[in-house]
Amino acid sequence: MSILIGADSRIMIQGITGRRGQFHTSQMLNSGSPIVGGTSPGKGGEWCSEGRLPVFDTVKDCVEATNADVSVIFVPPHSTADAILESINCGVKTIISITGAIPLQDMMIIKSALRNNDSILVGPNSPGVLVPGIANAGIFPREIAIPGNVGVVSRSGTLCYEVVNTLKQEGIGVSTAVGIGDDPIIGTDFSTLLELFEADPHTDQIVLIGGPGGDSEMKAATFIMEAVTKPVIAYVVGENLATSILRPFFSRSGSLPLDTLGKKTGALKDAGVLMANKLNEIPALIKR
Amino acid sequence: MSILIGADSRIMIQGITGRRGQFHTSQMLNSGSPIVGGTSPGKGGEWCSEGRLPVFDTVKDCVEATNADVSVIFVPPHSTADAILESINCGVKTIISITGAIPLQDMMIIKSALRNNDSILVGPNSPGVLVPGIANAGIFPREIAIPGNVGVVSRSGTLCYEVVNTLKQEGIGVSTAVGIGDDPIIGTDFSTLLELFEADPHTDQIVLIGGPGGDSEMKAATFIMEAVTKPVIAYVVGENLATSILRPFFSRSGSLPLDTLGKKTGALKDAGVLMANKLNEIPALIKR
Amino acid sequence: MKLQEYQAKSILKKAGVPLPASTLANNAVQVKRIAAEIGYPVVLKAQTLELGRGRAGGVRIVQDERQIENISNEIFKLVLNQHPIQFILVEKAFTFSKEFYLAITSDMEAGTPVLCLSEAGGATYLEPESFKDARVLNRQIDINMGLKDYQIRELMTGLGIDPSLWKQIQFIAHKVYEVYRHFDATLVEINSMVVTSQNQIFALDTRISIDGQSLFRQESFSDAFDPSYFGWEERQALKFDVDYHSFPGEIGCMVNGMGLAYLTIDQLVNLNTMPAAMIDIRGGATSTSITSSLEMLLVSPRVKAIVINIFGGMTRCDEVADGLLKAMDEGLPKKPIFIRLEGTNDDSGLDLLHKNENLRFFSTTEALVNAAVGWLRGEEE
Amino acid sequence: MKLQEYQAKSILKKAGVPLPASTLANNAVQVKRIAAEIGYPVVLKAQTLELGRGRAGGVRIVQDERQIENISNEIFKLVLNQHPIQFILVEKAFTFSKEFYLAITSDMEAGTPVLCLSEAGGATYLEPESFKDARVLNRQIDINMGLKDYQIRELMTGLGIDPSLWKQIQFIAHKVYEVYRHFDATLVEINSMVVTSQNQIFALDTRISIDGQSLFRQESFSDAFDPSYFGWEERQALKFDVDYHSFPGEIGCMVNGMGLAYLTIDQLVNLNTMPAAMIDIRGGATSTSITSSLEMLLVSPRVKAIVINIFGGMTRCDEVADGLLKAMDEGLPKKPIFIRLEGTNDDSGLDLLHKNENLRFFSTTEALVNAAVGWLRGEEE
Repeated sequence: MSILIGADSRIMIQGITGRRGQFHTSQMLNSGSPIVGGTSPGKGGEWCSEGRLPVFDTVKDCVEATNADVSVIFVPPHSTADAILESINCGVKTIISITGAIPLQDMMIIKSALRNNDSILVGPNSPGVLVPGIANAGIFPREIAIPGNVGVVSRSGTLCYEVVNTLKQEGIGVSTAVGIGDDPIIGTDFSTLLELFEADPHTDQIVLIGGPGGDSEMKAATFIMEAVTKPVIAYVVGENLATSILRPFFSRSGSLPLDTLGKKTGALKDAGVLMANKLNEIPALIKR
Repeated sequence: MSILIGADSRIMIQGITGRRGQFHTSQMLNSGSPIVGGTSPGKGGEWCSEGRLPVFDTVKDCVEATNADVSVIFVPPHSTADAILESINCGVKTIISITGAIPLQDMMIIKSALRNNDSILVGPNSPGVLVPGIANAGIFPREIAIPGNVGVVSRSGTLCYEVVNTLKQEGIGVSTAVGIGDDPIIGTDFSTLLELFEADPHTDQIVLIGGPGGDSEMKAATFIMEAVTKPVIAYVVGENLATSILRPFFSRSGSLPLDTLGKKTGALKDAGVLMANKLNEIPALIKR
Repeated sequence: MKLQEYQAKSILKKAGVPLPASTLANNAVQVKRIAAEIGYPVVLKAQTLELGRGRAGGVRIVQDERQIENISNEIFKLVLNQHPIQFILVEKAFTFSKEFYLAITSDMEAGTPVLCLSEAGGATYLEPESFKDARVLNRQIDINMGLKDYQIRELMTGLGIDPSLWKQIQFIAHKVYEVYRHFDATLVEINSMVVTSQNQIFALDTRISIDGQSLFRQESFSDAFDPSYFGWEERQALKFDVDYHSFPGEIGCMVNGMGLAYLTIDQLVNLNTMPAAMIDIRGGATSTSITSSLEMLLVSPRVKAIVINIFGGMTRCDEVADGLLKAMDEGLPKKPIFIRLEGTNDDSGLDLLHKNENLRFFSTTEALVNAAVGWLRGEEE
Repeated sequence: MKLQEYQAKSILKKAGVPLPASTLANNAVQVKRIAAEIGYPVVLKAQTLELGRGRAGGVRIVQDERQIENISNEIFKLVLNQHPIQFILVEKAFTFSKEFYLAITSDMEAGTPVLCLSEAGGATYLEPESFKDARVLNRQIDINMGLKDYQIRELMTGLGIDPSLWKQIQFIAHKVYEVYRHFDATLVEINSMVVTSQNQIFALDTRISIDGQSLFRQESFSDAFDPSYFGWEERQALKFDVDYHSFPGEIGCMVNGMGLAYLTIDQLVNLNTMPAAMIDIRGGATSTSITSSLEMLLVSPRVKAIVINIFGGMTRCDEVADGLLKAMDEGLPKKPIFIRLEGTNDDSGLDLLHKNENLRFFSTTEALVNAAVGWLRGEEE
């Protein structure tokens, strides 16, 4: 039916009383997501979301009281590493960091901790995990997708919205949509999610949305070749910049790396992935 | 036949060209132990022990060339933590630190690393692991024990010598003798070794030699009660000091802690352990 | 964010890394005076964040005082990639027998620091880039465990470095790692470090890059960046926490998220058009930063039309609308604005905006970009 | 190895922990002058490594200068556990509403640092030990991960500490942990820290113990220990890396390893005898440290007979023999030496020794101790 979260998930919010935390918690609640409470250090004992959700000082207290097994993080970047480590330490299974721009060495500390624990971290800088009709654990806009059998995994959050929205216009439903985050260091890569989608009986096809920089699409291509039997449709944005008139201007900019462009499309094609050249080619590739 | 090391072990020595390393490597070789080489940073490529053993710069080189799976450490205390971490990193299964007096926080770093790896560390401040007739991985004096079916585990090195020597005088043989080290923080406690002895088909009885300080004998008692079916004979030195004329003088000395004395003997007795009040009572308890 | 060489050297010197004596100068007379203090021969090094200063003549060895002012003035006249040289680092010159490259870099995929060591080949003194031919050994470091002696040793033995140099290299590697950790660096590089005839190792060239995402706790670096490297837009962008990229086209773009940025540019490129600027307001932007972003596009003389492409998740469309209206109220030049506003709170956002006559609304990225490019072409004809 | 309170406070102050103003004095006139500078009321604190100074009258609050010299002199006359008070720490006295205990201790079984936090009860100002009645929350810290904010938060919420104090407690906890790590401490304790009427937290009493096994890299502490706490034997022992323990008996013992030490003492106690001294030469002792150890026993007036119990593993019996012979060659008082020498290289060791007429040889601990005690009793009769 879904990956990472499901109907029996118990979702908590770290930073539930902050401006963004409060707003998106209401959004999530309104879409029927199984939110059970949240944390805001110093405000333990209060209630929020019009008295519907209990607030705790620590993840430990929250997990003990609510049995939360998913945590969505809205705390500011300077305390996000601590919030993630706190959830790891409390055995929270799925940790989703909406917050991005975490210091890179904080992320290195977290990656090291994740290697020695069983938690999965989605993000940072993730839009969250959306299981249409069941739960929106993050900041996906309302009514952006309908339930179905297509798994969507994307580096970019906004592109993920574009894709699931495009699918909805064509009547195509989504099993789970996951934004893995577009920060330099992220907790979970394409391959891990492809593995989960491959194992999910309610996912029939997978849409992968990539972009420039890093080599996670290359690793995904290898993984698809070796271990994915379900059809994969990929859309890699920024790819045609490699040979475009803009190339010289991009290559001066450290934050728009182009060194792997072109290679990724090739590798994915070699792995048997169906490539969409434009956003609106995706529905046709799914319906083919 | 034995625990921790056996006839097919491949033993390397870290610090093989140092004064102590050299001397004890010869002793071990002379007793027929399967020593395959060692390390001495900066001396890689040389040979030692009259040209019988190759010297490497790093554990990595040594393991690649010799398939060593046991390492005995003789390097000085200030570089012992690094030597242990190097062996852990290279996947050496059994690491035996003869060196003692390692800074406590270095040991904390190692304990944390051990929690995330499969290596076993015996020591620091261990006399090593002795499998009579097969291997002496450490500094046990020559011909101190004969092969047999009694497992011996001791905190103190010299008391371990006393015990296996006493057993030999009475014709009792030893499957494996292990000194776990008498430093404040050690890699492997009594319980782990009791578990290994319990599982070893060639060990019929176990001798445990304890002392003052810490609570590892208490934990051993609990473990014996729960998980050890073989007869255990224990000798806890320093125990009768608790009520002796020396008590006031001991309690002033931080390094001779007395707070758990008496309790340990009681806990072991409650766990069904046969207590020896004197060293030379041990053989009779084994032969009973 | 790269530091200038002199900044990097000052940090490494304080950390205890052995470096040749050096002082910064901003004119030829200063260079001469400093050289006299340090003692000839000296190396003059143009201070720049651009690559290729060696090839351009920005690193010169000077043997005595006869030529020093001429050579200094030649260097001060250099312009690398539009950036004039403003400072020269005057440094004691060494004769040396052997060179090494040592760095702590960052492996983003694995999420670890990486120790790199190489016996650099060639004249790295004048051409720091040439080490690339040499064999480089790398090792991932567990950041929670820290850098360990044995890891350095593995690389030194792997390269066959003479054991008489190990202690010095180990010392330097630990100091480089400390700097990396302490200053939230993404790169701390010594290229090259050299061995003198007395078997002493010195770091000649060094580079440090700081993680921009850590600047909130690395406040000492907020001022460390050479202002000559930033235009008004870049400084504004830093201030309002948005990403700003400049291009040579005529369409100013504002989007939320790099994915939408790429998508929007892809569509422009498909129509053989270039943006003038790309501003990524990032997730959850405040109305202030949105106002400021639109202002930049409105005042930029190169920007003829504006494309705003928002698909709000964390970003709230009502806040976007609020920010846009404020910018349009400030009497800045009027420009046609092509906008697509979708996602979180889009209804209330569109309500706020829909009466504004400068705005033309679209519901997909494709329609949005097509319309803007069409308008621009009509305008240009 | 415990540091004196003033040493601990100096370290914590440098680390940034807020402490009341304080200065060390070694006579009543100094105390008065310092109190005038700091301003009354002041607390006078006897500097001692012994426990129970509060009960003994070693901590006194002084409201004004009238009584200060008298009270100082009373404190300087105190003798705690045979150690006279040589220094008084003169410290600004606080009024406070609330107290806490905060420490990083060491869990030897688990091999981790432990964060301890408690709302200390009672008059901890005068009686630091009384906090033991209060609830103490503990948390093991992974030393490679370091202390994290959330761990401190868990203890603060567990105790129900008011959130308005959290930031200050977190700051102090991190500083205490840094000191623990940086100085290889086994304990860094703040008992108590107090909250003033301005809601400011100050550390009143502090204790630090340093890991003796780390002194090779914590050289600043080699001199930090109060020499009045060590006799000649203890200083010799430190120098030659052996363990020395003093007892009120007449038999001087030298053994290798704590196990043999306990065994030997057990046997003595079984015969209702006490040692005069127990020297553990530890594994792999050099002949120098053995010579030095025997010298200590030979010159000690209390030692009438010497028991040497060696079962060599790392320790080589030939080296032991060599060291013993050197000590016996130095013209020191002759005493009967009962020796058991077994293990590594025992043959050559015994060869070296067997002609020496001061030595009596045994092959088991039991026979060895029986003979020595028998001789002593014969001597005493």
